[in-house]
Amino acid sequence: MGMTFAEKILAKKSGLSQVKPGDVVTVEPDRVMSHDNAASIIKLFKSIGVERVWNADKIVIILDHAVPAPTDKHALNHKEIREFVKEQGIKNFYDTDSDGGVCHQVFCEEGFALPGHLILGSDSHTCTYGAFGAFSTGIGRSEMAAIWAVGRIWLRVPESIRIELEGEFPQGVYAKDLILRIIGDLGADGADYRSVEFSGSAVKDMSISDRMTLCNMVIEMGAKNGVIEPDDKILSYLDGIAKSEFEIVKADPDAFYERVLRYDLSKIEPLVAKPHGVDNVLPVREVRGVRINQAFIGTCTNGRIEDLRIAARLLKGRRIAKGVRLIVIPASWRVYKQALREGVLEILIDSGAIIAPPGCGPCMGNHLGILAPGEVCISTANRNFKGRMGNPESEIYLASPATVAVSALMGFIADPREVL
Amino acid sequence: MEKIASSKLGREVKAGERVWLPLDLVVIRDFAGPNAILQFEEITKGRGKVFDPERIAITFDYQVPAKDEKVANNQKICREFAERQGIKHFFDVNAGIGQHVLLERGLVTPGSVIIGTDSHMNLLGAVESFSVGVGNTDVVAGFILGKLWFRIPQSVKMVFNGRLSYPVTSKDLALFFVSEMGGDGANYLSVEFYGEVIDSFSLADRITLSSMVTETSGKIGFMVPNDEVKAFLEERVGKSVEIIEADPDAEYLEIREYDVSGLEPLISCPHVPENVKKVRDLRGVKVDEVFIGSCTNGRYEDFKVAYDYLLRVGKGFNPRVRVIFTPSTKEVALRLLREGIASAFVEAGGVFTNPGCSLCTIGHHGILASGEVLLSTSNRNFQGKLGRGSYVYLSSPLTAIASAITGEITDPRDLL
Amino acid sequence: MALLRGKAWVFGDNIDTDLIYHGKYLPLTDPREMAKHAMEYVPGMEDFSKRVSPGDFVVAGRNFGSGSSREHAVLCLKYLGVAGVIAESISRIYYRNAINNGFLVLECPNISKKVKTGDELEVDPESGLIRNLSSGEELFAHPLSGLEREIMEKGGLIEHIRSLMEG
Amino acid sequence: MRIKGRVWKYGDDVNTDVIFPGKYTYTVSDPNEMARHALEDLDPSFAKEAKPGDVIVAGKNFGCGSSREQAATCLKALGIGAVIAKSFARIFYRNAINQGLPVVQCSAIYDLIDKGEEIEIDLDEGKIFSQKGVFSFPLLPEFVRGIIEDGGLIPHIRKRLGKV
Repeated sequence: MGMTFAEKILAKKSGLSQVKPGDVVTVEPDRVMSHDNAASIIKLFKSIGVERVWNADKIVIILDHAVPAPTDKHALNHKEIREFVKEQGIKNFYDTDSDGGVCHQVFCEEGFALPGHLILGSDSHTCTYGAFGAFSTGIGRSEMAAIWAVGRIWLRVPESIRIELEGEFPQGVYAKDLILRIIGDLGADGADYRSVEFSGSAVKDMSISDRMTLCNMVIEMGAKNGVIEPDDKILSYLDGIAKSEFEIVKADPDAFYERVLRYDLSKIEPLVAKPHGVDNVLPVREVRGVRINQAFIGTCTNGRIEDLRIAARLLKGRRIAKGVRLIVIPASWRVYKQALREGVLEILIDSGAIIAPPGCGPCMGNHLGILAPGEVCISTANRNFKGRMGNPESEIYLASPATVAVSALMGFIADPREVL
Repeated sequence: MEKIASSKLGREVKAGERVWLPLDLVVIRDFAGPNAILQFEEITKGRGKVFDPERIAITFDYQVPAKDEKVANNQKICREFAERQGIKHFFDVNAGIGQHVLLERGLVTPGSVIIGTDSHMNLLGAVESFSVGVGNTDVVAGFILGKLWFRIPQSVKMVFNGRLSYPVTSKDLALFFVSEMGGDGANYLSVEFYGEVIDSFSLADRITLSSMVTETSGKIGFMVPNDEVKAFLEERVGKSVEIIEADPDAEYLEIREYDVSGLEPLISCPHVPENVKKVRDLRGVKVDEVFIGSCTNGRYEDFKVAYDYLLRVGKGFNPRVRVIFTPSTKEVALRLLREGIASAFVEAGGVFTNPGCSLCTIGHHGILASGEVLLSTSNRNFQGKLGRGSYVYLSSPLTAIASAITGEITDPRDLL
Repeated sequence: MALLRGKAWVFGDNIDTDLIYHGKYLPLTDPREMAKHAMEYVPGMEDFSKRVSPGDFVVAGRNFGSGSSREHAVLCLKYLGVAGVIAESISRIYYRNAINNGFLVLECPNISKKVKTGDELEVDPESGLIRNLSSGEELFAHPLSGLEREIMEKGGLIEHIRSLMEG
Repeated sequence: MRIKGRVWKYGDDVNTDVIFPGKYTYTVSDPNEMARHALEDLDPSFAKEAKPGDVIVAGKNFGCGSSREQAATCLKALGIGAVIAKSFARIFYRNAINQGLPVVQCSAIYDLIDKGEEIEIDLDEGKIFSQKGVFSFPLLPEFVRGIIEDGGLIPHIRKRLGKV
């Protein structure tokens, strides 16, 4: 009997010839990733009583949640992490200087996200690395501390869902709209515990950035991981930057899927997720005219150069609406430098935007653009939960960079096709 | 000082008098502004109008974009107030440091009287504006009455002759001034700066010096604009401006003259600005973070001089050091981007942030952990200001950039 | 203005606004909340707000209140019940803010050397006479000027404006 | 292991931001203080009034969102006995177990039980006892119950490594 991607990789990593959904396997990850929460993982790790981490080369730490530190507590966290990586010889450490950025973006740019690798991260959006054919998923702090100590974790083999994508996006429609459509259809728990495989001819045409946007958001429908079979595009991207060897793992053609869904990209239109649920999805045209106070372009979902270019194209030579703050945070310093070289940052600042240093920014309410009660933000991030951006009485709409940029221009939620 | 007050009141005013002066501009920021608004609303029972919406300005620079819910709410209070009162001089979180924005937008002229909720309002003395930092209660009085009580300060005259030689900058002179005066040496005094050195100073140099008058508790530090500064003002204001010159027989509490040709790079050590030493005497002190920016050293020229130095030395930053650059305003940021300066800082390993007060206020862009050391081009190094248990040194952008390259406090002459 | 009596808390020179009231608490708007953080950053005085009693005086060396224009640095002491600050010199913005909030500030040469923490002081704000009841020594502060006293007696600048508006 | 307490009832998709807001994740680390913010943005009365042993009964997809373990830690610190939900988001599920907070998947009870009712859960038998009847739920695997009984993953590993 054929195996899905998840079954195959979990069988391989646990040394079994066959596994099925529901089985529990014990595996050693190829790589683990943590961000600022490494500080508390360090404390938990120390409480276990083990002196050295299981494998310093397999641990990656990238500071991004509150950088540069906005308070002395954040500063202390960072300092403790710096001391720990030094003491343990963890070389894969990205500090708050201009080598870093949002952990998932940096992890991929630096060639840690590799086909056939099993990667665990103490962040829910670790699932992003599926864009490179990795099995990657988020875990909690205690569990990460346990892996640092013993190098192993138990995982339940998930059921799998396949999503086949065909057709081409109409103008003004992007991967973000597609993943919002899918989450809207399946619901916030529609893929709970599942492995989601994206396939079909349209996937081949997608940029790596788009693939990352898709895999990044599978957690918003509860999925354990999302994955796209690596192709030449991925292999040539990894050529020269891959941090270690890898072997592509593919699903068998006769694997069993709990569900198979098909989407025709030409039928997708610009969408938003309304407050306070990611699956609360509506066409942009149905919420057109909702006044906004803030627009945010950035995060691990949509902070890449492709996203900034889309915004710059729409905003070039124009001014954002009075009364709107547009905050743009490139996902990494690599993206920042690229945008700087291309003149993208200049165009954005000219239009009235604020460019903040790469990191998570206001995405989970830490700093750099927190909302006041009653304020509305349209954001390219991945969550619009109540209070997510720091204030329970504010509202967050999620959309593509194009929809966010156009809304900033208008001062209210607007469809990007209006100005294209 | 007496001349400005006299011209405002149409009679001769002498130092020591308490007078109510009419205000040309009342400025609030995201810091203390909301308190003033709430007080204003309470006194006027929510129905009051400000004395003149054209003479009020609102700037956001303290923790921009909003760092937390309270800041977000405070900014919202200001935005709604601006809307309600029809305040046109409103600058949101993308504009930059208030005083600098006002200067760039042509809202400051010689002889104007300005109050604002920022202790470094007085840096506008660099263009002969009598601008002072006040608390929110004073602002409420300003909102309602359009005037405020002042004790006309006595004046001291500082004459700096000679020539500063590269890499000694106006910041080193400012630190020299602070150490000569002491932390309260100019308390309640107006300081007038003269001499060859001042004449040669650019606007940026002047701002650096005048902003540090606050650190001697001085009320204001005036400099008579030279042709370059006058041209800048006229371009920005859009009409000719009149320079004020003190009378030859004006009375000064004290006149001090210095030849500062031999001045060396200076540094202020924790935890008070007046604790000034020679940079070379502190060589080797390890730094964890370097900050270039603030209302004192956040102008284009401050970054340009650091950039030129960086190119000349031809090395990146020490990887152990976090180096943070914050332009004072959007205008400065754009120029740094266009000229490739921002890019060079980032390529060298630095962090380039959005305009604002950044690492000069608690709550943004690189607060320190206990035991860490910051070398900053800002104006204050009070204990714990930027993180409990941390140490802050103050220096010029050149000393800062040299130290960012080596990872320890470095005299900028050492790498040339 | 009546005679005041209270215990002295003696601080050194350059007690800046971050030591009196740290910048990170600036978003607070309730003065009773502010009071809890008064002097928190002065080493060894982290729990000042718990130890001080209403009517006590803050005594300091030179340059008290230098730094920020934050009015919180006045309000936190005022709402803690501190009767006033007597320092060898007081930074100008702090001085203004105090007067504007009806909070007593006096400048008195050598006070920080002549008074020990715990000494009982009797202060006459009108004349500036300060009696150290514990040592028996008398000190003279600069008395407040007419305009400042007027504002103080009204209870602060806001009340002063109110009376101007009504009058 | 048996748990007895009153019911707090909530709906579907109770996410990690309403259980423990992101703004506290790096600034609040003391368990007692964490407990005070539990469910703050959903039900401010919860943290004030919940008593040790009380049980949360929720709809589907409890704990969706972030991987922040504090979402489980804050409930544990408050003394919450268990969370019963129609379904759990997977990272929360793991985090809860790793914190020694029992998680019980049971749909049948949701429509029948009301806020404030007393219930008793027997983790080893897979049963919930209430005035409305007895409900069964699938037993957790034995090694998972072992983690919960040891008080969470860290104590469990310490025990296994002989570091207790």
